[in-house]
Amino acid sequence: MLHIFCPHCGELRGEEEFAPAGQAHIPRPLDPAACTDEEWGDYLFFRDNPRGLHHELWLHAAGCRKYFNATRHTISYEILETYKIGEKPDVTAEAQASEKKPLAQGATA
Amino acid sequence: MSQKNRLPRGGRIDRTRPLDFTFNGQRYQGCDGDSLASALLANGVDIIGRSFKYSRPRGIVAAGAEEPNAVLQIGASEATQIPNVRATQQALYDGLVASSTNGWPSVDTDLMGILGRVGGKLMPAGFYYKTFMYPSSLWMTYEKYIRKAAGLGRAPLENDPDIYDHMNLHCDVLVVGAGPAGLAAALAAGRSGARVILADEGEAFGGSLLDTRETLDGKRATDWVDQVLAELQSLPEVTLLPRATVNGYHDHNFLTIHQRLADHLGETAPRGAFAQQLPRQRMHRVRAGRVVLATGAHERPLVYGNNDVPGNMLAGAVTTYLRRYAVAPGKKLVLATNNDYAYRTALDWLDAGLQVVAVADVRHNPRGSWVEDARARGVRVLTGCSVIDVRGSKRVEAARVAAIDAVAMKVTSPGEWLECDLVASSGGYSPVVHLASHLGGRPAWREDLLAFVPGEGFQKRLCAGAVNGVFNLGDALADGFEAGATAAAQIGFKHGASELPRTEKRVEEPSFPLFQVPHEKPTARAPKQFVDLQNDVTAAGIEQATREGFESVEHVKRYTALGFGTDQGKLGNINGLAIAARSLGIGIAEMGTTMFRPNYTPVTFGAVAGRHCDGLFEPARYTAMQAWHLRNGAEFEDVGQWKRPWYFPRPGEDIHAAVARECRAVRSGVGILDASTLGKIDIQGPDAREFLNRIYTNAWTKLDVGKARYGLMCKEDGMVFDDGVTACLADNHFLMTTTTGGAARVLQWLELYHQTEWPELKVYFTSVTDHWATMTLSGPRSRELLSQVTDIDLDRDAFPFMSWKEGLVGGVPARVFRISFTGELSYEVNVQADYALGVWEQLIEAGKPYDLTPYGTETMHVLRAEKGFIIVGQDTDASVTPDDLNMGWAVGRNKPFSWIGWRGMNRADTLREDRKQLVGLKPVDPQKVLPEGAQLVFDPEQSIPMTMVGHVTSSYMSATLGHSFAMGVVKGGLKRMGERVFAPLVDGSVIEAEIVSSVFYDPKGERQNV
Amino acid sequence: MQRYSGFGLFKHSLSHHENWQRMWRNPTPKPVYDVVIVGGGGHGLATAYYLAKTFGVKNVAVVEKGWLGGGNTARNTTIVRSNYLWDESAHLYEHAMKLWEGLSRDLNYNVMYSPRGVYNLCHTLQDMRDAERRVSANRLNGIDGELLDAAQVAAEIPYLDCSKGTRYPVMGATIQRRGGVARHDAVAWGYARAADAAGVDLLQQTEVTGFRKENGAVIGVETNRGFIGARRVGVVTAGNSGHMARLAGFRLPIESHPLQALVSEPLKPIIDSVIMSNAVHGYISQSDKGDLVIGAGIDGYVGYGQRGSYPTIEHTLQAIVEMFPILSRVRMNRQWGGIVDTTPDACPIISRTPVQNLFFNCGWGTGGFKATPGSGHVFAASLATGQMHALAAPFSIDRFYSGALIDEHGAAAVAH
Amino acid sequence: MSAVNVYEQRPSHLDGQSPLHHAGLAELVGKGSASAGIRLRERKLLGHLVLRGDARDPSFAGGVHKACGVELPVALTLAAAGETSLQWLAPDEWLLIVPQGEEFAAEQRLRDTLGSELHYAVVNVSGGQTLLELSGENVRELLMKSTSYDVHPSQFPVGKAVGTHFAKTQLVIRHTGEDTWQLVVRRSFADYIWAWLQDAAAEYGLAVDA
Ligand SMILES: Cc1cc2nc3c(=O)[nH]c(=O)nc-3n(C[C@H](O)[C@H](O)[C@H](O)COP(=O)(O)OP(=O)(O)OC[C@H]3O[C@@H](n4cnc5c(N)ncnc54)[C@H](O)[C@@H]3O)c2cc1C
Ligand SMILES: NC(=O)c1ccc[n+]([C@@H]2O[C@H](COP(=O)([O-])OP(=O)(O)OC[C@H]3O[C@@H](n4cnc5c(N)ncnc54)[C@H](O)[C@@H]3O)[C@@H](O)[C@H]2O)c1
Ligand SMILES: Cc1cc2nc3c(=O)[nH]c(=O)nc-3n(C[C@H](O)[C@H](O)[C@H](O)COP(=O)(O)O)c2cc1C
Ligand SMILES: [Zn+2]
Repeated sequence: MLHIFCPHCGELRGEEEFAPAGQAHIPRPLDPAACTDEEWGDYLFFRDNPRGLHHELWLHAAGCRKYFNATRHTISYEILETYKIGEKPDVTAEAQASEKKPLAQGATA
Repeated sequence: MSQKNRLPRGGRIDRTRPLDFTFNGQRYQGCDGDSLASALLANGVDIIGRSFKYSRPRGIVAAGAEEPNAVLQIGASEATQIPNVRATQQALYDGLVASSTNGWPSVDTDLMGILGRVGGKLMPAGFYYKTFMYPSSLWMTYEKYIRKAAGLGRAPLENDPDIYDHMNLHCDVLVVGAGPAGLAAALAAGRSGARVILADEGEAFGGSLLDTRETLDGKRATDWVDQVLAELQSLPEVTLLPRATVNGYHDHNFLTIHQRLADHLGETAPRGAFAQQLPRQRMHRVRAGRVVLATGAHERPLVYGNNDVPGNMLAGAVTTYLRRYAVAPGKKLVLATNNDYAYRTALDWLDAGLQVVAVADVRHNPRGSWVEDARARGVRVLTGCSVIDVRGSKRVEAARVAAIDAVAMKVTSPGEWLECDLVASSGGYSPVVHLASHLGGRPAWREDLLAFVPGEGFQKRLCAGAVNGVFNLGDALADGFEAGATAAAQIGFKHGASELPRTEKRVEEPSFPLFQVPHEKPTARAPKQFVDLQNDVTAAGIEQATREGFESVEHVKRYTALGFGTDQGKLGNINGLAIAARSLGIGIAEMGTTMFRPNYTPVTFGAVAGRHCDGLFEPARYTAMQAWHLRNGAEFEDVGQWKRPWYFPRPGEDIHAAVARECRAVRSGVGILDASTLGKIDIQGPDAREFLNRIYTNAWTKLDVGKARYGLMCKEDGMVFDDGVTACLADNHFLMTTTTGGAARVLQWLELYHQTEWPELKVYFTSVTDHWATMTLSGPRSRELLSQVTDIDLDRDAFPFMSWKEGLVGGVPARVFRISFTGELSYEVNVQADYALGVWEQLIEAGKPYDLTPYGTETMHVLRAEKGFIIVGQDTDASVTPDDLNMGWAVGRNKPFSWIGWRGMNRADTLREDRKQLVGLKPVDPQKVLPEGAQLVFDPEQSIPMTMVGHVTSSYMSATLGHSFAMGVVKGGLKRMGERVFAPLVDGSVIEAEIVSSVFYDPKGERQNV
Repeated sequence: MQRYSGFGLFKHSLSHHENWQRMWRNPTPKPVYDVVIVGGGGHGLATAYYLAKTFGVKNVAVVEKGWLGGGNTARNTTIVRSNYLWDESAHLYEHAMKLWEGLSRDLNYNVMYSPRGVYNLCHTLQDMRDAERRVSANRLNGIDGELLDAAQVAAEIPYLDCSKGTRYPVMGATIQRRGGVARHDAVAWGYARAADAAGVDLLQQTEVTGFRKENGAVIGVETNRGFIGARRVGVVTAGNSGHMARLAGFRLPIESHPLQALVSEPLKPIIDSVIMSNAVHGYISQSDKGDLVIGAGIDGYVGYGQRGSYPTIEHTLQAIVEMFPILSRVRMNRQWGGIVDTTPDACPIISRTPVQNLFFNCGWGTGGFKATPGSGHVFAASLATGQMHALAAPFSIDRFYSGALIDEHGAAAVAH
Repeated sequence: MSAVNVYEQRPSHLDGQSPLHHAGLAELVGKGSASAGIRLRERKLLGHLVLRGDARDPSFAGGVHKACGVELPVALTLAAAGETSLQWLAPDEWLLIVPQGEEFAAEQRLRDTLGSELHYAVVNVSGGQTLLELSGENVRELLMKSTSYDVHPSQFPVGKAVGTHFAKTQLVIRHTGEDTWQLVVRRSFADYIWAWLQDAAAEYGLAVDA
């Protein structure tokens, strides 16, 4: 069971208090009407789904009812940071790649 | 019967407290402090069960969690049956009833055993994949017999009288295992002031110290244990959990501990001080800052011929039975070993006054202290030898000891048969790396120790003692103390100095790798050498698997069932993979282990479920009028978590009669509905209107204060996902209603868009679902009735349709909305929920002259359907757009902002003209009610598979219309008015219906607007 | 291929089972294949088998990064049924069901397909409507299905708590009697053995790390054992499909989630069918070994750890005890997780991709085991001809642009 | 006309029924064991208001302080003055609890003080929730059975208040005194919570206080 730091409440809470809400940083197109079917389909359905660092949206459903972002490793499930909506992640796959950090262990598949 | 194997002295049992129990119908006696296994051994019970596949007699092998054979059914009554209890881990209690799980007619004379001997040859690993294919129709018959033969114990057939609960624990340091390493760790962490939990699955704390012959500070090791426990008990932040198995290590240092509170006491848990049932077991859900794993090591048996005959045991288990339980499971011992540590069993055996026939040590020149001690006491030590075969059918009669070349896998001497009744073996020690590996961390092989130790872990954990490969007692104590101190320090707690007890000085020599003992014959022809006793997996089976191409350790496991049993391979896995590695010509490290998963040992379903069952399975939500509904005989419908009155039957009425009566009452008089469950969201802020514009499909710019409007909500894909009426309370203030089931979803949806997309919009949303209770008065006489109890001017011009007013209803401040879901003149009265029951009762009272009829959701559904009003989720699924519902009127095509849903409903597929569209369906036979869900076709004569063109979404008999009617979606239906569709039913009949407008009643809407 | 039979077992017993042949070879990769299948799960192996056996394409390799059948195939709860709602999926799953019915003989390998019946319990009025809708659609599609009322359910499923006192009383159920279970491992091994016999190279411990492309078309795969050329590539990697798409340079409408299951200790027969409940949220069957095989829903976040969250297990067992109170004293032996590739409409993607000659078969999510033979068959047909098989065509990626989704969500109960 | 609708929703002369009215707590008073480890009391029919606004805006924070007599509490805390308490729920959300019948005045006071320029919201939710007060020596155990939130005093001192998971639902736990805790329970869940609490408390003995 994950232990997640809510950046609004300022403390770690059990996963049961949260609801995952999918990939983060997918802004709604400013002018949907101008999107082609491809662009709109891409916005609606297509996801990064990475093995590794993932920026995702969570809702502190039982706590402050606020959404926030988390950078989580999808194999080790380690959460490297959480940050508020509108903020940018400090930890990214690109940054890690340049540091050449190995994948967290526990990779089984 | 006498306890013939009970030693006269010693052990941690209370001879003054005899306990009666039965096994396979026989009555026996044991002592307080016994495990079920030790009590059986004390009574000389050899055969404990029959093996799974070959039905061979089996006896007790181990003394702990690794026991594969002594897996018994216990329980004196039907309701208290527990299948597959490990006798080694079950404390004896008075009146315990146990039986074997296999063996017919009895374990001693088992007919299946004959079958096993004959048929066993036909049952190599994976045999079932190779046969029973012809004729395919017969597989189900074969399967029935296979199923009968398989399985161990049986489930009770009556409901459990016991309860189970959960406790959420938090600590700085969780120490798993209370052997020397764990006790030292807990001490170090506890003294630092940290919050510490110490859990051990045993009946007592102490681990290996409970039966060791080693001393601490020159005294019995258990004295030190008692002293440590006393100190730990005195520390306020230390929690001791006995009989508590840490069964799973989950992400982010979340662990579960399965504690057996009452299993040692009797059939069912006792009653507590307040006369209520205490929990039988408790699941602790622990979040730990640091975890110290001090789980020790399991001894491995050696794999030799007929090593499953009762009387073959682990060396360490023999010691445990002797020293802890004062039970001698035999008279004449042959010990086979590859290490020094096992010699203590020979010494213990001698101490008990029993005969050690010989020790067969595979090593050529063992010189360790214990070895020398044994020699000094006259023990015959045969070096370079091992036990290669055992004789005896129901009990060991002799063991053949021969010289072997363990590297070349050869027997190098003919050996000799040594008469004995007990063969103890030790093939080394496997650290209990289970918990350390639950999160995927792979254990690492250490050739120096001949053991897998915990691999790198990314969780915040430390390992100490034998699990860490630190086998020596003194070192284990130091390792434990260090780990406990480090764990606490990592959290920020300082510890004092260590003062650990003094241990004996001994010389201990390395062990020599031996897993499967060679035999003169090739493995496939040698006497059966069992690796996994529970699943009858033999060395030959493993070799066969590798020969057939199963080269991955996981393939070997799955093909042979190695480690699949209730012991999860604690006894056999390492031997099995060593055998597989050898037969593939690779190293053990390369072979690797199979995946370790929770549970460490099996956990009761009830304990995992906790109190979240029976009435507490899930919350049931009630409105403020629930007490009245109950008093007035309502039948309830589950809608989301709510219990809603479905209909209010009068004596003798079925649902149809009740609903027909309720419908008539609303259409001709007045009815009252509890509509409190509708979601209600208070929306405040200068941008509230703009927000509504974006989130609803229709336009909100022009809705005046005092007015209300129906709105449709779509997802970005253009599919309808909720609807409801929103009222403008003031310029910057709206009250939105949602469907009952959708309330939470919609609020979350609004928050999602506000928080992540449009934070610049000044608006706040607050749920007021529970604050307002809603009662709907509906029917032509509702105005008259309401006027009796309100000061609001109900005149049609003063209070027109789709508007709302504030005023007193029954003396309570109310907001009354003139909106209608039935098509009749209706008032939705909203009052603060604390006063709702009073208002409701006043309305009922005032309604008597009007024959005011309470109605439920079923009537509401009929009435709204007569009007063609949709119910989201019933008339829609996630593939229906507003246009499909013929509700294009609710789509603001000219709104400036590209609101949610607009782009989605303008995709290639959503623009198709022949989409399924919602229409009315009028059965040609007015008495026939189309089943809701029935599929529709244009041509009922076509052959199967038929081309389906839609389905019925809502369907009723209308008391008002005098005929049945329905709504449904039909391909291109809106352009097919007057055409026929057919519903071919399960019973072969076909209902024919005409496609009509979905508004069956009062199409002009005059009745609601009077 | 050494044929398997009862007589064969007897014959081999005379030589102490020392002469069983390998079920498959351990070949070294050829430089180039007509078709390379990435992923040696049930679907990939079935695809290879039908390619070689039915469609005459014999120069085929299956490239598997671990051991054959070690992905979701090894960890699923083995429910087989074909009672899907929408025509497109119903036809596809029914195609698979027909193949199941003759599969053991076709492969000469007992996959233990056991049509013991699959119940979907209904607990609300909407459940009942959905059930009627599904059964009605199934029957008109030629798929067996029945709708039972509460009394019939109580009579047919012993020990199920059908009393009115439960939180969500049972109102009825659907039953597909041809549905049931099969032995997951046997399916992978049976296909592997038969594919190998038909000439397919099964390359284990071979991980695809990239796709080599020329002019927008794939020409082979990079692996940890070097480059392997291919005229066509079919990717069948379930939970790892999103990752494979990234390697190929595009994205999919897929998220990979943990899905867990658990087994009890082995018991004497007590549950003789498959029982699933959406409202209470759990499902259960009993394997031939005697363990109760239990599962429920997915964890909500992306996860490649092959493990899920403990509260999910708790909720699942709460559901099981709620449905079968007698199981309260039974004990859970092992829990595990898989990585399921979920799509927005809970239907698979069998499709061409933006890369020419590169085909994907994925998105089976929580319910693809039952489709194994059908999926392999239609995918093989598509790979053999380059034209999508008629049953596969509706499952193209294009539907996520046009909007022609095949939404099985609402109708499928717990989708396994 | 004001941009928002402010409405006195409580009748002055009628008795209300709290969410646990049907449970008949009053009849249970004095019936529990004297040695009960858990004591429960419903603090019913109080005025509950949800307050929304921007805490960083001094005119909002100052206004609230002025109107309520309590300063806006920081995250996860509770501030009280007499019978009035103000609790942080979220960065832009607070729960104001005032004595029964004072909620309308409190809202008016807030609105008067905060004025009409500022963007904020005040919502009366008095009918939608109730306060259950738990005391006694086993309260912590009872809470540990119910929530995975850490209720150890070192982590959950007096004056802390958190929204969290509880049994199978969510609520707010407030630590109001050494041995006294409060649960803010939604009306429609009150029956479930009451059933849960009785069950969880059974082991320690439960007494109901008036
Ligand atoms: C717990 C659980 C329960 C389920 N229950 C059911 C059920 O009851 N009924 C049902 O019908 N379905 C069920 N499913 C779903 C079902 O298991 C899957 O849909 C199905 O097994 C998928 O088969 P597959 O062959 O596509 O995938 P897999 O068996 O996962 O095979 C994919 C293979 O691709 C390999 N691979 C991945 N990446 C690479 C690479 N880069 N290079 C080479 N190889 C690679 C993997 O190692 C794996 O072996 C369940 C799933 C789970 C997890
Ligand atoms: N010299 C050798 O070759 C050798 C080999 C093996 C063991 N030993 C002896 O083993 C001891 C090592 O001490 P130790 O403290 O590491 O181990 P230990 O075996 O004394 O204690 C381990 C404890 O952990 C408990 N445990 C295991 N898994 C658990 C779980 N999941 N949940 C709860 N409890 C669990 C066991 O019940 C046991 O009480 C020393 O006494 C040492 O002499 C020596
Ligand atoms: C249908 C089915 C039945 C299973 N039965 C058992 C069982 O009886 N005993 C057991 O230990 N594991 C059983 N397993 C679980 C496997 O041991 C293993 O956990 C699972 O295949 C996932 O692999 P992994 O744990 O190695 O990752 C079963 C798995 C499946 C899919
Ligand atoms: Zn928060």
